[in-house]
Amino acid sequence: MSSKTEKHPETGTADLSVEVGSLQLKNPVLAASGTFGYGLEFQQFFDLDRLGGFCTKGLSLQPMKGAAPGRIQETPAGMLNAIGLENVGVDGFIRDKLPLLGDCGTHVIANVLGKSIQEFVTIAERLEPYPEVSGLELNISCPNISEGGIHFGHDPEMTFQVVQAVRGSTRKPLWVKLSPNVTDITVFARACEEAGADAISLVNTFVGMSIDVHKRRPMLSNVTGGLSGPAIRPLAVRLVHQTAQAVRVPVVGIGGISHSRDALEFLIAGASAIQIGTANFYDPLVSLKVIDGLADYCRQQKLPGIRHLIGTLQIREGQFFYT
Amino acid sequence: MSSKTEKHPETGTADLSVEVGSLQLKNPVLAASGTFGYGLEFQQFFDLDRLGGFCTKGLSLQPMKGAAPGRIQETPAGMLNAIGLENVGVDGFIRDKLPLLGDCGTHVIANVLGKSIQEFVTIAERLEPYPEVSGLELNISCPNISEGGIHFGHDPEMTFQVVQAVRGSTRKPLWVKLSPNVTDITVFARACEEAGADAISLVNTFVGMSIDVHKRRPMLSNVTGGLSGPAIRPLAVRLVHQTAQAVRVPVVGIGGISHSRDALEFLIAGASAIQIGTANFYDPLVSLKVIDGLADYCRQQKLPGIRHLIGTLQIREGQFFYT
Amino acid sequence: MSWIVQAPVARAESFPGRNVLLSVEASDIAASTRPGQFVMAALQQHSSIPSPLLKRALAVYAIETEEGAPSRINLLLKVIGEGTRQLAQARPGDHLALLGPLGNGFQWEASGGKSHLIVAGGIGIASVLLLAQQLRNEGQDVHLIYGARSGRDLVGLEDFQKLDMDVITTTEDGSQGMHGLVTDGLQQLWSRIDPGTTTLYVCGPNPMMQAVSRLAAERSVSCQISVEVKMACGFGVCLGCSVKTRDSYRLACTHGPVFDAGRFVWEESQASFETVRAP
Amino acid sequence: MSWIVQAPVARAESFPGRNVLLSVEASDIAASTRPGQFVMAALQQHSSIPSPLLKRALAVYAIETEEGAPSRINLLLKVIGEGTRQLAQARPGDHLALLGPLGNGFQWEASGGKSHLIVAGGIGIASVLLLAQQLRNEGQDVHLIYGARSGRDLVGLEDFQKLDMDVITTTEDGSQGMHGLVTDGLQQLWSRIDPGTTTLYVCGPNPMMQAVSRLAAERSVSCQISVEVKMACGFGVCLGCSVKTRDSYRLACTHGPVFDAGRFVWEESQASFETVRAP
Ligand SMILES: Cc1cc2nc3c(=O)[nH]c(=O)nc-3n(C[C@H](O)[C@H](O)[C@H](O)COP(=O)(O)OP(=O)(O)OC[C@H]3O[C@@H](n4cnc5c(N)ncnc54)[C@H](O)[C@@H]3O)c2cc1C
Ligand SMILES: Cc1cc2nc3c(=O)[nH]c(=O)nc-3n(C[C@H](O)[C@H](O)[C@H](O)COP(=O)(O)OP(=O)(O)OC[C@H]3O[C@@H](n4cnc5c(N)ncnc54)[C@H](O)[C@@H]3O)c2cc1C
Ligand SMILES: Cc1cc2nc3c(=O)[nH]c(=O)nc-3n(C[C@H](O)[C@H](O)[C@H](O)COP(=O)(O)O)c2cc1C
Ligand SMILES: Cc1cc2nc3c(=O)[nH]c(=O)nc-3n(C[C@H](O)[C@H](O)[C@H](O)COP(=O)(O)O)c2cc1C
Ligand code: FES
Ligand code: FES
Repeated sequence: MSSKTEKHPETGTADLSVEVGSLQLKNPVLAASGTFGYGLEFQQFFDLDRLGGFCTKGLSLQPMKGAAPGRIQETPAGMLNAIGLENVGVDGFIRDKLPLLGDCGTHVIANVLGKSIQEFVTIAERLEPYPEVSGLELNISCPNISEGGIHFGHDPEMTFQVVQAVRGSTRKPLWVKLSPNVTDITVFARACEEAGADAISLVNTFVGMSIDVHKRRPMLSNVTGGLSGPAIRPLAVRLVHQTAQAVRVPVVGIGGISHSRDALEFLIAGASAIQIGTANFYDPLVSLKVIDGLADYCRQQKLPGIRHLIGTLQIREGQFFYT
Repeated sequence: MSSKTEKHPETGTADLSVEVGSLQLKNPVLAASGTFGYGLEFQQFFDLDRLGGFCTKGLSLQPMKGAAPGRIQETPAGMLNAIGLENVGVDGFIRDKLPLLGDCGTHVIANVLGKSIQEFVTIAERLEPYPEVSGLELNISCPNISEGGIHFGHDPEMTFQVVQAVRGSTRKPLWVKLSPNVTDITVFARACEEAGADAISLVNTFVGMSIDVHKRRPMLSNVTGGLSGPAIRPLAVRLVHQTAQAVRVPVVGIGGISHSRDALEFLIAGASAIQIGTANFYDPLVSLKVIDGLADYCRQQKLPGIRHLIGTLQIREGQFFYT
Repeated sequence: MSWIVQAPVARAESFPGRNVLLSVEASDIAASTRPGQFVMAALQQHSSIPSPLLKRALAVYAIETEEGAPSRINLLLKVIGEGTRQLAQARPGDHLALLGPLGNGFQWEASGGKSHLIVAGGIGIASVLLLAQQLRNEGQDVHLIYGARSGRDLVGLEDFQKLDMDVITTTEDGSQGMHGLVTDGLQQLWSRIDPGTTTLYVCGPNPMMQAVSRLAAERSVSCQISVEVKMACGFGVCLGCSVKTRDSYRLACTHGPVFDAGRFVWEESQASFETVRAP
Repeated sequence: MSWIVQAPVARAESFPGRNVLLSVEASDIAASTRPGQFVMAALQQHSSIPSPLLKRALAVYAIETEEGAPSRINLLLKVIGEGTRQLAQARPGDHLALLGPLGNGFQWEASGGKSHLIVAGGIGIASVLLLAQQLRNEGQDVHLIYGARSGRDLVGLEDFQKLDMDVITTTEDGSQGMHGLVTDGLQQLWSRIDPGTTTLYVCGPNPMMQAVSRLAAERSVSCQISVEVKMACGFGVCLGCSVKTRDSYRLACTHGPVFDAGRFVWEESQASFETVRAP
């Protein structure tokens, strides 16, 4: 964390700080994995110390070249992606990216992905010595690779095992990012909690598909891809709310956030912090706008701090619920 | 079926007829349940005989007054609804609506909903004597009521039992409409097939939620609601494709269709027919436009008939698949 | 019978308080609209999926004639959120996608000897001009009490003044007319009215409509309210716009938007419309 | 270094063949764009969520100066689908949300004695004017072969003719210039070129670029292609725009959009861009 926290008087009057487990964030706004590169790409646009934090592109043990071309497709208020987890690998990240980030003044959360429990553990161990990495986010929910990823995320027992194993090999805050493509998300969230996770990040993308009707071929080389963007926000808000009711560990809300109002929905639903993904593509300054919007809201609503908003959704008695 | 089939020369040159099991449709475009009233409301806009068919609002054994006000909320490229299945009841439908429909020249599919297996059976029996009702669509997937509905749709064994029971009490074509809010849709589709369903309709709405950030209250009185509209199309196309691979009975594709291009995606993915829902609200003429667009496509692509398009998605070898 | 039309925008005027008046060519709708009815409207866009997705309900504010025949409808709107912001962008030459006329309008007796009290708050004024015009055409006794935050927000006032009727204005900041709320304006007439022969017609923010309804109930004055509810379709198929009356749930689009205030259950109807108007 | 700007539209001109030229005030971008670079662009909308959601990549076609300083960039676009249809609606006074300049442009040696052959198909012309201007400024030998379906589609032709350079046009319907494809036009020069001192710069539909690349490879002529790929971000973070080169996958937005044709693997890159241009 940097000493630059007090630099921005326009948000300075509202206390936006939150805690995600033991991690103190200057504000609840992080950039989501896979939409913010390794942070460096955004330094041309703003000072990273404005953010509560950011999650790196998913790091695997070996560098991955990713899926064949035909990786993205726009959809109504959203997009499908099947990047296939192209990344520089954990060692490449440590060697080539981390030094460049320097003291960037915000939390760097390493999003990690293994093909086996052992790989997850090894990646965590490699990152352990670097204090610049504030925490880990286990991606057990990527729909776009055949091994690892969603295989863990769709089996509560596997979920438990991988989280427990990594928990045993890192002292850093451990977040687990869940797949929304399941019948009951709370089963997985509880498995993570029991295995010692410090927070649950959700959601990752929803599995979808788009077809070129002239060629009668899938738009994506991977056939299916993950849907993200504003389109999924109502689904994500519901899953975050449901999960926040089911576990005691904090929830980090993700899915279709592009405005402070969207972020507020997640916080009120029970998220302790939020991540912005797809919106970074079409508006690289979106995070700053959301942060400013949260500060405005605090002032308007005379909230002593944004943390007082978390989980304050009022539900009247007799209202139906998760039927 | 009416004799008016040949009335529209502009689509007449392309053969749009399809079969859903034993049911012959003049074109693959139906209106989806809950978005087309009992058909009567649309007669002021066009002749119902233009359609391949339509599904009635879900019919319960007793009339239902529905959920408390606060039933809909717009979302990016979609909407949430929690109508709570307000409907006139099966007897009210037979008494007050069916006579008014008269010989409307298209297939009327009765969407039905019971709170128990016995209720489903009773409703089917009440409709059995009426030849004006071409088929039944069992709604075992409504996310907005606490009994029945999704309780059946989230348990493969219950799904099997309810379909088998209704199968034993009707000779009409029997479609089953599935919930998309499950980890593996194919388990449910196969249960329906084994129980004797003639077709699988999917998808119903995805469970979502929206929050009023000023009042910190749910936008919907029911707290959660079902997400529909263009936003969900990529998710629906994927589920239809996956299901069409898994069962031999026809699949009726639903979800976010508002253009002939969207309908084509579903047909290519493996749907034998499609239904249009939410788009009826913002463009009551959408079905006619989709039908015309399908005819244009057939001519442009020199297809002898739209049925030749069904399930023609080409997937290259080595492409990933439902990982 | 409702019409689906692509209506060319003939005129677009901006007024203070983020109010916009659109005049659109829609002769079929113009010829068949009764006071209190509305249309579902969206700006015709160039993308295949409209954004926002759903049309917005707008009262038919006025009807213009050409060579004696109804030809254009006027819509008066206040920019609140996505839908109205979109509509407010309309320029001459653009098209509105319209569906209408919709709903049941106000009800009144053509016979004389009655007194008609129209109470409008803010953009609620859009729903009551046709009513005032019709009543005045019939030579009836009409009063308008029109309240807004400030004088500059009293859009459309001249259209009523033209009708040679009694007009009381109230503003919250006292910049024009009475200083206070419409209920304060109403009090001024209240002692003089005959409950047996007077009808109230109310359109505006819910707290205001609720307050007026309560006053009317106290003296058993007949009172009609025109409510604003979120609507997806506007013609009775989505069942999304229900409100609670003493009889049962009712659809605001087909049974309403005008309801008998005495039979309206405010508490249970709130959720439908409390977020329609910005706070 | 790329700039994020809300750029006012100064001029919008329509041309036959659904082509539109937009001149927008963006001095930072104008001052720093090299030939072959592009911007990500969207029409500034009034809804909180843009529709379509993603910006579209557009080449910087030309740069206008004011009092000697670069002040405006010109974008030349052809309406294909949602994004370009939206952009084509831009009117003076509207704003474009721009991010740029982006990508690596064309590469050439400033030394003389070289021959530069620019080959453009259709709207591919938008990517090569700055290059031609720069080369002519340097006094180099430049030829353009420009093909389109029909003479009226040869948008921007005068801008090249102005540069006092050799221009060959081809049209598929024979309505202007040679009857045939750009490859036919190329054949005409082909026997006269010196493979050792000539460079080809190609932008257009993929089959055309592939055909030209093949010809170049046969005679070992150096050849650069500017490819069109679906892009979500344009600045290297989504990893969505990858194409295949002999080295590995490469991002079209940061490593490209200009690639060495000899190292480009067409077969595997297809899926990225085959649906960008309408069939
Ligand atoms: C019969 C009828 C007639 C009508 N006639 C007229 C008329 O003549 N003129 C007129 O101007 N209006 C009229 N209305 C109202 C009009 O239809 C619109 O509903 C209204 O103006 C708001 O729509 P909007 O799209 O502008 O706002 P919306 O986009 O629907 O937003 C409504 C409000 O909610 C806020 N909001 C959005 N998301 C959230 C969130 N998560 N938490 C908290 N707040 C949120 C928005 O910022 C905004 O303030 C009428 C309505 C009805 C039913
Ligand atoms: C570096 C670079 C520079 C560029 N420069 C320029 C330039 O200077 N000028 C220019 O005009 N363009 C340029 N382009 C191309 C431009 O960015 C757009 O991608 C292109 O014009 C199409 O975008 P669109 O939004 O109009 O179409 P899109 O909406 O993206 O649609 C593309 C096509 O797909 C079709 N389609 C949609 N859904 C389906 C489906 N399910 N099945 C089959 N077909 C479907 C659409 O109808 C359309 O024909 C450039 C691209 C790149 C990468
Ligand atoms: C192009 C792209 C790449 C992504 N890559 C990753 C990744 O490597 N690891 C991960 O956990 N999530 C990844 N995600 C998921 C996002 O972090 C986020 O969970 C999801 O997009 C939903 O948020 P949004 O709607 O704001 O985009 C990716 C998303 C996109 C769009
Ligand atoms: C307001 C509304 C009411 C609905 N009511 C029913 C219903 O009664 N029975 C049912 O099976 N599906 C119902 N549905 C689901 C639709 O039939 C359809 O499956 C879903 O909306 C997805 O399609 P769409 O995206 O085209 O709307 C309803 C949908 C909406 C939006
Ligand atoms: S708005 Fe759809 S039923 Fe009233
Ligand atoms: S467009 Fe996002 S990485 Fe190239």
